[in-house]
Amino acid sequence: MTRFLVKRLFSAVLTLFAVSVLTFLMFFALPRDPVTGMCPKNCNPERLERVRDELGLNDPLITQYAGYMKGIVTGRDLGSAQGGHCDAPCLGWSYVTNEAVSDTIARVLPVTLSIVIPAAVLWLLLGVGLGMVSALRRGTWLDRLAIGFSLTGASLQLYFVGAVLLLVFVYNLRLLPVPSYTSILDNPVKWASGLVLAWVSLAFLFSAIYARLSRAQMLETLSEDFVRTARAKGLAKPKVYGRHALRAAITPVVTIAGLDVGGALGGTVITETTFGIQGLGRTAVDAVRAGDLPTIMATVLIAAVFVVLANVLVDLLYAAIDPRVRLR
Amino acid sequence: MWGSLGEREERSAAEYRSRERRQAPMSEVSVAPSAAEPLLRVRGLAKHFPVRTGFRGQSLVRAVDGLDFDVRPGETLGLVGESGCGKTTTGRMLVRLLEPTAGTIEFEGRDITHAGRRQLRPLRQDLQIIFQDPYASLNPRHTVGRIIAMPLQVNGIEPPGGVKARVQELLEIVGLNPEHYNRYPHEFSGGQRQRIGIARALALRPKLIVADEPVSALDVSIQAQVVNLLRQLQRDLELAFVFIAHDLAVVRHFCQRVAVMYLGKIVEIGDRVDIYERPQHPYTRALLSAIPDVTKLGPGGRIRLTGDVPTPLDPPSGCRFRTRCWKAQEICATEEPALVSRGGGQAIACHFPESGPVAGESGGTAGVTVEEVSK
Amino acid sequence: MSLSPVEGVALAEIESGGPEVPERKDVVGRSPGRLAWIRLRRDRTAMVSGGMLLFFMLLALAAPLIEMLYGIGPKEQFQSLLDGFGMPLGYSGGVSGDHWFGLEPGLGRDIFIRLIYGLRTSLFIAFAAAVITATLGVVLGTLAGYLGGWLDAVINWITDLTLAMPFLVIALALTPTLVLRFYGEREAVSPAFGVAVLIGVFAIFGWTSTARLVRGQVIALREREFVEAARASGAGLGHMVFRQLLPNIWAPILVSFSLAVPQFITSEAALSFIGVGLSDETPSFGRMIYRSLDYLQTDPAYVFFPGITIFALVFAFNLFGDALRDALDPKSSR
Amino acid sequence: MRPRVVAAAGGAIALVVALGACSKNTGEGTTVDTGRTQTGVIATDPKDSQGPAAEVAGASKGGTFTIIRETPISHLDPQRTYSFAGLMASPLFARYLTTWKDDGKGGLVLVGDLAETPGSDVNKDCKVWEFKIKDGVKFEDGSPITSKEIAYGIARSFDPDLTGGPTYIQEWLADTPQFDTKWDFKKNKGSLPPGLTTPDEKTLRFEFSKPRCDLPFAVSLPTTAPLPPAKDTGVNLDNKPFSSGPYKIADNQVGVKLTLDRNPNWDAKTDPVRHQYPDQFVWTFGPTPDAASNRVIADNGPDQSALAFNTVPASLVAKVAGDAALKSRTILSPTPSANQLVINNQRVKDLKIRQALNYAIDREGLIKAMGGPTVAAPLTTLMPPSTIGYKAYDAYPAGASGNLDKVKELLGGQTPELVLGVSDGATEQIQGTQLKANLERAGFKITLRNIPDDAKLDEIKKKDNPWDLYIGNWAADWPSGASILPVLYDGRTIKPEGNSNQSYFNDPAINAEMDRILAMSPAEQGPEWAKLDERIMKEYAPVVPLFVDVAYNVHGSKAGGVFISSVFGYPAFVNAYVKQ
Repeated sequence: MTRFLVKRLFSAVLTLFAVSVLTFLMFFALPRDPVTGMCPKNCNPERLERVRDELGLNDPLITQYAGYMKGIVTGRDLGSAQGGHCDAPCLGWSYVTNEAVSDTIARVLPVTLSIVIPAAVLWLLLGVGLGMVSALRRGTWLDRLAIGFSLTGASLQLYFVGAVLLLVFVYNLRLLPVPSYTSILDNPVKWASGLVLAWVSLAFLFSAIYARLSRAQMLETLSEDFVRTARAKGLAKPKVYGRHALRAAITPVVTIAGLDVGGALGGTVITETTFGIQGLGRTAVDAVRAGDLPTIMATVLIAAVFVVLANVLVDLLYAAIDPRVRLR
Repeated sequence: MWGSLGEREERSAAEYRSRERRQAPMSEVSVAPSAAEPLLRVRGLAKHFPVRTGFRGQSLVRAVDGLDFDVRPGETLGLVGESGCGKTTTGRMLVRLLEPTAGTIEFEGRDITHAGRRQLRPLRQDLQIIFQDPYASLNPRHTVGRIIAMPLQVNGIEPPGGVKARVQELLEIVGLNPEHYNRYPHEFSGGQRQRIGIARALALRPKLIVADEPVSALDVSIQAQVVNLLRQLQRDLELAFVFIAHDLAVVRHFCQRVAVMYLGKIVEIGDRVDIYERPQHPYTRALLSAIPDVTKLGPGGRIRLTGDVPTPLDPPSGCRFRTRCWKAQEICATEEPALVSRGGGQAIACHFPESGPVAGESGGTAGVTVEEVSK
Repeated sequence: MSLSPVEGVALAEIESGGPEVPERKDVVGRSPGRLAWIRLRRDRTAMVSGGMLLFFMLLALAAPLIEMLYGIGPKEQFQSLLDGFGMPLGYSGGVSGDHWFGLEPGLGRDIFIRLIYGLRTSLFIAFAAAVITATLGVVLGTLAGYLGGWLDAVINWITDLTLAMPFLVIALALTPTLVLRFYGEREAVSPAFGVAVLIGVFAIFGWTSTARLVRGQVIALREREFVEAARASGAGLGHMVFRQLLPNIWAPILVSFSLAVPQFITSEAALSFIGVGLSDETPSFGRMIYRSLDYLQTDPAYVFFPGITIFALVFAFNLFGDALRDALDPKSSR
Repeated sequence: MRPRVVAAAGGAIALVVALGACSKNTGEGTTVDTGRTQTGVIATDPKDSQGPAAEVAGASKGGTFTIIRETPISHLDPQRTYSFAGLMASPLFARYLTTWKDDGKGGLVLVGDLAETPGSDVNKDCKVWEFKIKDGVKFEDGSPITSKEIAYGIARSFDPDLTGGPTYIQEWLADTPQFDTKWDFKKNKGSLPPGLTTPDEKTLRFEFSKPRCDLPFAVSLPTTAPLPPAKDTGVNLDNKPFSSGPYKIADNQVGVKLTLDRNPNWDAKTDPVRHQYPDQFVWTFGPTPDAASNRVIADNGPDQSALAFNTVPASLVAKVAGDAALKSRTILSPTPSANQLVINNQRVKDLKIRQALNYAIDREGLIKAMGGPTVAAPLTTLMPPSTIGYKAYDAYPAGASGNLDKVKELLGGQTPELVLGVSDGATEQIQGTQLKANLERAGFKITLRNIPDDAKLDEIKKKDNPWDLYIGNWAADWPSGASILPVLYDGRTIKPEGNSNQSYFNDPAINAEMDRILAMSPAEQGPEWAKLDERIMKEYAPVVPLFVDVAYNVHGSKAGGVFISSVFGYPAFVNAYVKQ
């Protein structure tokens, strides 16, 4: 177990390292100069060059990379153009928003968390619930309804659903306020009402996938010997389904859910764009467009951390749910 | 009867001890009758699987822990024992599906213990395996023809008259309709599938076939057909077999020599008649006594072994059987008994071997019938 | 009871030795694939959705022919049929006998023929990406699963890395970077290039799920006896993979392929939503839908036609994928 | 069973989509009047520069005025402010030496803001300028604003760390584009750049080595906003500038929301243009132009007193313009932002081809493709109509949709092959598609080459860029021909990169004429620029004028006082109020 964790964490760190190096290289392969965006209209080449020098963009790649990594670990001095000293973990200074990237992240990360976590709870409950019900009530109208729902959901796209929901509930019926983010600590009601459309549309699409998955899984489990045995032994239905079948059926769901949530935490660009909420995803996309290296690095790394962590967690959960799995 | 057995046992034990002193080391022990050059010669064969236990640490499962035996051309050697005693592991090592941890395997005098795929290639033709599960051992996506032709194809052999003719010939040999060449395994019954598996093993005209519980997954009524087929093939084609089974009756029907395994060791090896009629190791006796229709034992009747098989992770010291042996003494815990030849090709690993026949009356030829079993 | 009844009875029966299955006239067996096909043929849903897919594919393939018959090309503009704000005149976004699905606002191009060409682009991208990702996934998954050991560890790590890589950043960055590498500054970037880059992006990121699936399947199969039988016969890697393993996992691969295609179709659309993807010159679903969504209120027909088409296409794929799964694996019947 | 589900789902979508409309579009009522004539003067009467500004009819105090915009304001630090959003937000919390009194209908008067007058040309040679600072002007902490703080503000604009702002004053003072090396701000803190002096607390004096007649205009940019040295937080000032205007930064969630509260130390009596009606201004960032317009149209809750800063997108124009009830909630005005099909004169040297391009252009089709008259208005001149002294003309009458006969005649049977570079952004993609089709109809062979959106501007500013045609845009910093023609068509300014002269047009006669006009007094320059404009087009046709952007913004039912700035073409907030 400890051994597994150590091994897994080592591989995770290696992954993050590789991601950071690749992103860095990717950025410098881009035919885009972050500096030109900084002085519009009448900028002259000499001045651009000085700005590049000041930002260290003329240093060798390795020096720049080492500087960035050193900043994360020990903090570093960025020079007066970038807000002076930057404490560890220093994610750098954004060329575009003119603030420490850690401030940017501190602002947009809660937004993405607020979108993804409730949505994930919703889609898991809805998806797994629907899947279970339609598996247990196989062949009934309930089952058909659930299948129809999930197939429709799986065939629709978020921007489409989002646009229609916005039009109907916000612009036409005016039942909901315009989607926006308010901290849950400031005003939980506003927080919820501002994000509910994002949750619902995410949940609709994702739960469709989970309903399909958990239904299939449940059906397979129900036909397995141990469930039949348990039923034959006279265990009550809810007990069998609840304790035995559900547990077995949910294992693959957990895997996929973990990866989905991990991925979504890295940014839900389409959702954020559709509803006009500035989260991690849009910040990342904006940063790429603007050639804002420090912000690109930070958003990419955070997204990668979520994915990698989700992977580890899924493995652990998997072992917790299914004792047959041995952690190596 | 038991009394006389006891006497013989006393004597043999003494003899055994004196021999041990003279005839160390172990590997020098001749455990096979020294007739022709053996086809297969196995010495000190062992397989240890590393497993992780608990939160940390690694330990070894000693699945097979030092086997010595020979198989002569055309001979059938039965390998019997309870589940988990290492029979199957041994079988797989013989055909090199598993890499042995220690020991040597010689085939026709060549050491093949660690031979690579390329070096093994010529040997593959002489050394084949039949699997236990007739359902899992045939590729469901291939036609019977392809399955049987696979070894030919893999080894790039173009038999005279073509692959198809050879496959049909093989189908006929194993008693299947050659016209079924193009069918798929799922269209056959278990017995027929096992015949296909046998045909595949025969495709390369091997000299030795390792048959890993070839009939245990089959219906009782079918088992007989398959075993009889194997016996006939063995006679007709002069095949040698290593026949792995937990079913003593089948082994008795099929094998000329029998090796009894317990926890990764051979405890007794000898000719069929010797093993079945004069078993000397307590474990062999216990096994034989468990056969319901060989209950014409003397006093004591059926020997019931108490306790579970110890874990191969941590086998008992000394004699591995001592924890369940009714005759265990102190020495059994401290000293591991060596496999000692007792003439006539029989060898036992026991400090206190039994002697005398188990069931004299039932000796001779096969005696078990379906009617008897169903009692 | 489990004891063998071998002796005695057996001898009597061995001569008869006949197969337990009644003789059949046809000697050619039904392969599992054929059985699945038969099951698929019997499934009405599969036939309907399969028919739809076939229809879509025919439309896509026949695009130039349709253009000829329809008489309007995908780049032709009909701005005289637009009002001052660039909105199509007439009913429902300019639907008429000449323009079956109406006109695009602004540029005034014919929606029907652009849809047909868009279908062609999107289906091509999706199929190509699905083929490449499936191939990559199968190769890597098989190697990892079959050979195991350090190779497995490395491939697993690459899988994790790929999942952790920033898809959007790379998707955004790749096109301009590659265009500079491959094209002169005054050359028009051919639409095929944009298509190729998109396929490439999908290929880089899309293979992981197939690889994981295949790896799992291969690990399960690796210990099966028929695989060992081949190994005992001295089969090499090629034979093991192509003759023994792959034929047994093509069913799940096929299913995942059939579900990957609609995913790539929608991904193409999603990417153009954030500004990655093809230029306006190449008609594609993604760009059409992305542009049309803004007109949800002012020209619903413009949203409706591409929207319903992509929905129907993806829906048909999903239905067919499900049906295929059922047919290939009767256990998991719906 | 499942096919039925398909049908049902399809039906549901159809229903939702059809919610909008099913009526016939006959194309009536889709014309818009965007005409507007510009008059601009520099105030001669000091009274014009005195506060308070005239009350706005119907205005009332209180409420929160919300401005919704897709992307955040790039810089709030006045010395770094140059974007339109920044220029429109800045007056709320920063005051300058001069500013424009704008009636929103084209009537512009340049007045003193912190200065008592829009400057005095001491020797009447445009080389020495003096500004007297008003009494009673204060920062948000109540400390007085003197010439020292204004001078400090200008000095810090020399800091190479503080990129982004306009550089006119710096370059004029240093008399070189390399102003930041000529005078190093960091090494000379406490002193002032060469030529800038503060003889006393009330006086700010500029001395230039060359005539700089446009200085009164140049100091209307935020570069001249004051800052006490003690309050200079360097790059961090960008997130919380120190206010001298009617509002101060209360809270700034960068990229999300900027909240401005009243500044109690601002005195209306000193300010000729600003008001302090709403309690609060809130800028929110994030929603796309579509979403922002939809929100404001929905007129729900706080959005009732909101303005969508981005213009109504083409996709919603039909809805907004077609809804009579919305008419009172829209503002429509042409802007000074002029768009051209820029011809790279280094590559396309044949005047006939350039003229043929001018004849070939289908302005009506292009404007339709972009969304009609509320998005763009046709332009045939180099300078936009909002320029002081503007005179309309059409050197190459192409009609609404191009004069193909003239093109044929000029081309004489040849088919010029030209490469049109367009950004891969959505708008230019449509323009590129439209222009390609248009020009190919006329007999050209056009290759479209996509350029990454963010890189396009930098690329076409490079002297040796490889394209023949590209779409260019110029919005002047003040509505004088001096900030347009010399910037865009003076060939002597061409440098390897960062060119504003993107047509790379260079003609000695024209250059000399520009020098002549520049030496005139600002008031006399107007008609001369207009004449030069026509001459350049007639004789050289260096570009194809296409259109001016039209500002078409929608606001909530309770938002009032917003008008389109005649200088910049974006909504101005100095008069904004919330209806009670």
